[in-house]
Amino acid sequence: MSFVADPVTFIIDWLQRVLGGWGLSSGWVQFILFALGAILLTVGPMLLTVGLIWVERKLGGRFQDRLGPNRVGPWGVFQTIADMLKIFTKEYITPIGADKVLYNLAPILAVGAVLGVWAVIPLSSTIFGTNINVGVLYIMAVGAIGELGVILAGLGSNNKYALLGGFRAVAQLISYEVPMVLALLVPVMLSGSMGLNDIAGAQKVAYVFLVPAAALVFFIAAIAENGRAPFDLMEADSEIVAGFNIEYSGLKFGMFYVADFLHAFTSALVFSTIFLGGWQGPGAEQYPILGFIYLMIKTVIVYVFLLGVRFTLPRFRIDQMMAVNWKLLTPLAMAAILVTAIVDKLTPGGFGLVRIVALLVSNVGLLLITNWLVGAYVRAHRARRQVVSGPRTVVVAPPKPVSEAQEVNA
Amino acid sequence: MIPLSWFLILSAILFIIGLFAVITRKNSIAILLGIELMLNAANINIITFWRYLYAPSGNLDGIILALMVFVVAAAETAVGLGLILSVYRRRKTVVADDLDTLKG
Amino acid sequence: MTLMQVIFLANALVTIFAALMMVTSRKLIHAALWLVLCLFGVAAVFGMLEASFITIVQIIVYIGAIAILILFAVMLTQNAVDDSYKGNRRWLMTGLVALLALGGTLLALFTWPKVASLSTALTTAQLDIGLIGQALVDPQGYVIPCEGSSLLLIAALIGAIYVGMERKGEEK
Amino acid sequence: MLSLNSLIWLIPLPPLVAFMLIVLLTNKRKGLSHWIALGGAGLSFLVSMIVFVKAITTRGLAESPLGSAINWLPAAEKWLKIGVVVDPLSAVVLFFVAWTELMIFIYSIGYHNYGQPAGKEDRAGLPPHGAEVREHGKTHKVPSIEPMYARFFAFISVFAFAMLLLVLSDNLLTLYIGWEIMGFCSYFLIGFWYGKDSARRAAVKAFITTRIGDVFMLLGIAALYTLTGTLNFREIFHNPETMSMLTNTLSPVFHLSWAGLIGVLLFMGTIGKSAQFPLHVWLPDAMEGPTPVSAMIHAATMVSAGVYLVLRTFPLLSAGWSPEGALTVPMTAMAVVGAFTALFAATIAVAQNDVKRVLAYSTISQLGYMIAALGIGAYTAAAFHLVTHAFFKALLFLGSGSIIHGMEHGVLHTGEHVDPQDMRNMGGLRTKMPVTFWTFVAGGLALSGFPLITAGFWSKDEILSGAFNGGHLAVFITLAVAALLTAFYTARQITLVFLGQPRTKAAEHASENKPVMTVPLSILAFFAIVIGWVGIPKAFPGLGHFSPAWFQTFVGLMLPETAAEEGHSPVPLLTSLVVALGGLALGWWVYRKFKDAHAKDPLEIGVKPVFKVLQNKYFVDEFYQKYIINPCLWFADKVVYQFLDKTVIDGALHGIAALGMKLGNLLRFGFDLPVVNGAGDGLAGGTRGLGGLLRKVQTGKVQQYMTIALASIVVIGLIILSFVISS
Amino acid sequence: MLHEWFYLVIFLSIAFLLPAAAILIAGLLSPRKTGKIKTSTYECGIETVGSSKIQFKAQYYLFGLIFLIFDVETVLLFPFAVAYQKILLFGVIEAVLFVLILAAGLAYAWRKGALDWH
Repeated sequence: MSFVADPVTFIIDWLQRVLGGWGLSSGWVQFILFALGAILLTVGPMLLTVGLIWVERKLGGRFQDRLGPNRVGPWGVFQTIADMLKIFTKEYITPIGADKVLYNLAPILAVGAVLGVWAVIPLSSTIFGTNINVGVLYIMAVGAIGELGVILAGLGSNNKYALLGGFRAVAQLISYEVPMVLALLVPVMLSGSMGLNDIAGAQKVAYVFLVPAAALVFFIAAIAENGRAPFDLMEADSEIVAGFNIEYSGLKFGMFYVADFLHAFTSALVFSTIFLGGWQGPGAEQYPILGFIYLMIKTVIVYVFLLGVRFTLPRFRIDQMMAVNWKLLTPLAMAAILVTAIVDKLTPGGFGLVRIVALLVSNVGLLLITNWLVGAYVRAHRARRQVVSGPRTVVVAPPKPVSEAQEVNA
Repeated sequence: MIPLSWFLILSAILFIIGLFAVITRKNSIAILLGIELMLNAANINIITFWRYLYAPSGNLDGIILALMVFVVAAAETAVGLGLILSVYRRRKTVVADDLDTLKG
Repeated sequence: MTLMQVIFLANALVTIFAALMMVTSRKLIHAALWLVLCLFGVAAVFGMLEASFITIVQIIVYIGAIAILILFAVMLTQNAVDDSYKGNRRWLMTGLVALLALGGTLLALFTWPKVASLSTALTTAQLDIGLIGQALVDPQGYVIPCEGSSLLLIAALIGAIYVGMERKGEEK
Repeated sequence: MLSLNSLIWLIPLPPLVAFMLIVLLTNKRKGLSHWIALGGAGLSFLVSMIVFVKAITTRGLAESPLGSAINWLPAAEKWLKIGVVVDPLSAVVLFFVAWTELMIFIYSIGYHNYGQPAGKEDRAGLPPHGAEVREHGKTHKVPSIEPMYARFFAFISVFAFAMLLLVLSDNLLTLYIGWEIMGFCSYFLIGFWYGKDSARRAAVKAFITTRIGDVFMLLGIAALYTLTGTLNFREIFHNPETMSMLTNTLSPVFHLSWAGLIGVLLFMGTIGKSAQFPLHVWLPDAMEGPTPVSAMIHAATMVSAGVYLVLRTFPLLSAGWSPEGALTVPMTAMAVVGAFTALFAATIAVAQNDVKRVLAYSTISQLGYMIAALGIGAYTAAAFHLVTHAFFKALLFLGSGSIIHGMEHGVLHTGEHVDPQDMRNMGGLRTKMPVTFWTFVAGGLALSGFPLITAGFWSKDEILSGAFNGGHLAVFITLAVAALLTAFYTARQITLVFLGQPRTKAAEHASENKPVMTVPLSILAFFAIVIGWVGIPKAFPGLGHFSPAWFQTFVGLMLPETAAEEGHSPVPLLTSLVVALGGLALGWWVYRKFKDAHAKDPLEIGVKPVFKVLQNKYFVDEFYQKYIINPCLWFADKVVYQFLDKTVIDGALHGIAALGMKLGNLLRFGFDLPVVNGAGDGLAGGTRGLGGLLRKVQTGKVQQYMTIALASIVVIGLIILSFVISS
Repeated sequence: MLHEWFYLVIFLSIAFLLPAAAILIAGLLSPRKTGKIKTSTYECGIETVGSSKIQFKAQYYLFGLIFLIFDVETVLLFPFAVAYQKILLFGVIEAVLFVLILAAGLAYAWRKGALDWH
């Protein structure tokens, strides 16, 4: 295997030979290699985040018809570096009565959890952190640790609003984890294994085209998990003063910020691995490095789409958000599982056209039905409320078509 | 390799600590914590026995039992906390000793 | 002392320390968090026993769901008086009884013949999660516990909701 | 099917049916009741006449008597049979019983003033006092009807049934049953007017004295049954080996043979029933009852039943006796008792003033005659006398009833308070009551034995000749003297009642009774005369060889082995003539000048102390009262009641009760309270204590339960462990 | 099998150490002037009102509860999903039944109004 096709494995073999030469025991060699790999996969994303922040602010501006950062360096490229330096030198203000251990542990957990995901993502057919056979569940577990971090932040910073914000955030996170996980079930069913590498490898045809319903649910849940865009209630200024990270300052606050941005990119990465076939692409097997490039392209596309959603849709109210999750996404996810389970079993195996079409049709059908149901529910809901106001002789202007988002919370 | 006894010792210790917590703690949620700990100790035992005695023969009883323990633990915590909260809502107390209306 | 044994001992120490702290910590939140740490320790033990599925489930279910639920409960009943275990009078006596029990179990343990048996390597085939999946749904296998657990879950759900929900009557 | 034998059953039953009907249904309607009674008596009379005629015409009636028997009581493996039999003896007795009872039934209709108005103050239980009748302006008292009219007829019907049953029964048991029913009826009829205290006492007296006799009789019957296993006359008397067994085996009592002993016992029954010497006291007092009853009891049935018993069981009594040989013990007893009673009763009769009491004593003496005749073996003579006596005695009694009835009429008429039964208040009634006079004279002459024409002469003569010929001179003399006295008091009675002038106004107003009373009297008078001619003995000089002596031959069949030998001496004939005519003349002569109702009796003037004794019936009643009744009462009161009942039995009971109480208390306080209650309470207390103890464990604190559970698990674990380690 | 978990342990420890190190360095670099006002709890600049312990509504518990039940459900479903290709239609129906039962649970919660955030 030449360096070009698969540089990473080439380097690993080379290193092994070098360290072996130094007379270290194989255990230690293994340890060093693992450590090196781990460092690469943790520092890489941290640095990547810097670029991401810039991209996000630039694109955000563009979406909202404004320039975005362009002062520091060409097109404002060094803007984030400047921010980073600033943040590094900011003073740590820890509120009195705050629980030292929890207060400080929270940001670490938040970032650690997001970084943890990178361990299992197969960057290319050969390059991956580790292909444990419970990969998908590992992602869920790491997600749980992230929630824990949020709770610690809320509890630690002896602040009523922080506490309330923290718990609200956790409530949102755990609610949206349910549809996400249910959606993940479908690709696992199709690919027959939980290891992300196997899932990516099994996607001769990207699962988005096979089970679009599950993909949609996962995508929406992922956005909610990040606490971004329509679901960014956590640090929404209008609600509870920046949520749980009120009392944080300096780099601790920065860490939350990094976690936030990195989480967005990571979920895009996971989405593309699981639903877009990850490193799948023409010639990916022969040249693993190609797989990595394909993965990056897909992830960027999904990331951009994420940002699109973030900068266009207005913020959900908390009860609407909960309602969307429990009354729309979870039932939809369950329905998706049931439909795919039954349909896939009825159609012949392999990636035959029949199976693909059947699955596609069933999922699209499911989506249409849900859309119709939601419409009916909203009409019924509004009709009932309409009656409540009852007949009043006062001349009433014709009722404006009220969209679901603007409903004022009773 | 780690002999079987070490695991059992660890689970015994954890179990006893859990038991101690259940008996001495006044707050009923603390009691629940103790119960959780005891359940975990039991789980360790189950998996240990599965791993050392039954895994080579491909028998999956241990795993399934462990899963069941998880399900039961989850259900128990859910209902337990529900009860504690409703008691708290009505009696404004979660101290186990206050709830002694069944006194003989 | 192989590496594994060292790791096991370290992990065991951490877990036991966490458990003790959980029991003795005054504030309930700390107790809950110590429990979380303890659960991580237990997950590590499962990892050492090569029950990968159980490890990950432990983390997801216990830490991911139950711990959070407990934290919620703690927060919901925060106004209740914080209890200090020192205050109640029986801890010394129960402590002794507990130790006695521990001694008894350990004694029983050592009388058991297979106590010192060592583990044998497992083939990857045996570790495949699919086997569990098949077993769970296979009528000869464990379909009854599986369906039973679903019934248990729904029962718990309905029960907890019924008990937990504030009824109109008694918002005080 | 109604063969003659089964017809016999019909004789006794109609009166019983009549009794049932009267008692149950028609006791409210007097007329209907007496017709039913009459019907019953009439029917049995008719059937008995038919049977009598048949019996007379059949040859060899003794060997094969008419009759039938049915199984009655299952006795061991064979049945005890009862049945009816008509042989020469019972035929003859049946004849006179049927006739007399019918006459009495007819007579009593008149006697109880049927058709008269009911008295105002008449109450059941007391004789009627007469009724006020308003006829064309003036009220005068008229005899009122008997309030318990139907009851009277019911009882006499039962009485008739009993007598017929006794006569016809072929075994001792039914005979005894009839005997007892008659005793029962006598009690009722004597005590008919139970309102009167004297009637009640007389009834009790009659019943008890006859009872004493009956007890011994029952002993005899029982002995007979145990020995022979049967009570049927034919099976015993015509069975040679049972007869020889009875005569030869000695009974434990006085070395009497069994036959002798049973004979004596049965004879005692007769003494009681036929009022012989020791037990005669009840008969005179039986006059308390209405006259037809007295007639019934003392003439036709009751007393003759006793004699009939002896006649029926004569072979047993005379077992081992032959005309020449010595008399058997029972026969000597009979002879002695009979003769003595005859004389004894005759003497008392002479001193009596009550018209019925004289007849009572005369009955006792005549019965004495019959018993004495049987005692000396004059079987046919006794039977013949029984028949003739029944007729003229019934006649005399009904006559006296008619006299009393007439006198009552007079008393009611004059309102004079005088005893209608006392002969001294009467006199000169022959013009007032001619029919009663003539029939009464016929009866009197028959009783005293007026020669040739009256039946009494022939039967008494037979007895006297039997006594004389049999060589029993003592018996012959006493009977002769008795005959003299009989004639005397009969004449006395006739002269006092009928001859002379009426001594009281009531006597003047006495009037003749209605034909319903006088017709039976005349019929009986006819029989009193005619019946004698049937039994004229062949040995009688003159008429003897003409008469067929039918009676002797007919009744003689009963005792084939003792052919009646003919006595040839004229002495008994002469004595009877002398005695009869002398007595009559003497009686008439003494009492023809008796004018004053309150004057002393000529005899009294003559032999005052003797008269006084006779009047008071030799003070026998007083003697009994003092020496038998009072001791018994004393014994009953003091010994049985005071001592036995009070002290012994009550004492024992009280002792037992006291003991029980003590024991109860002892148990209660000794065992029940301390032990049983104690245990119960202890248990309850214990459980409550335990409960209290356990309650402490239930603290309600969950953690405490957990600690206890843990502690127990540890303990158990250690124990098990110790076992595991040790093994 | 073990070396995979080994790798993960190392990876996670590094993942947690990196931000810790960063914070530590920032801590060293940043000035430290604590003032009473500065360290008081931040109430949008105004004085804090009431105790920091506030009464929570029951929804938190309910949502936590439902999440717990569905979390356990999903965990149990994963082995089925993994073995999905290998099992027959019968197994699938059982899994479907499993999901339907819990869907019923969700319907109950929905009907009882436990899912609304009020």
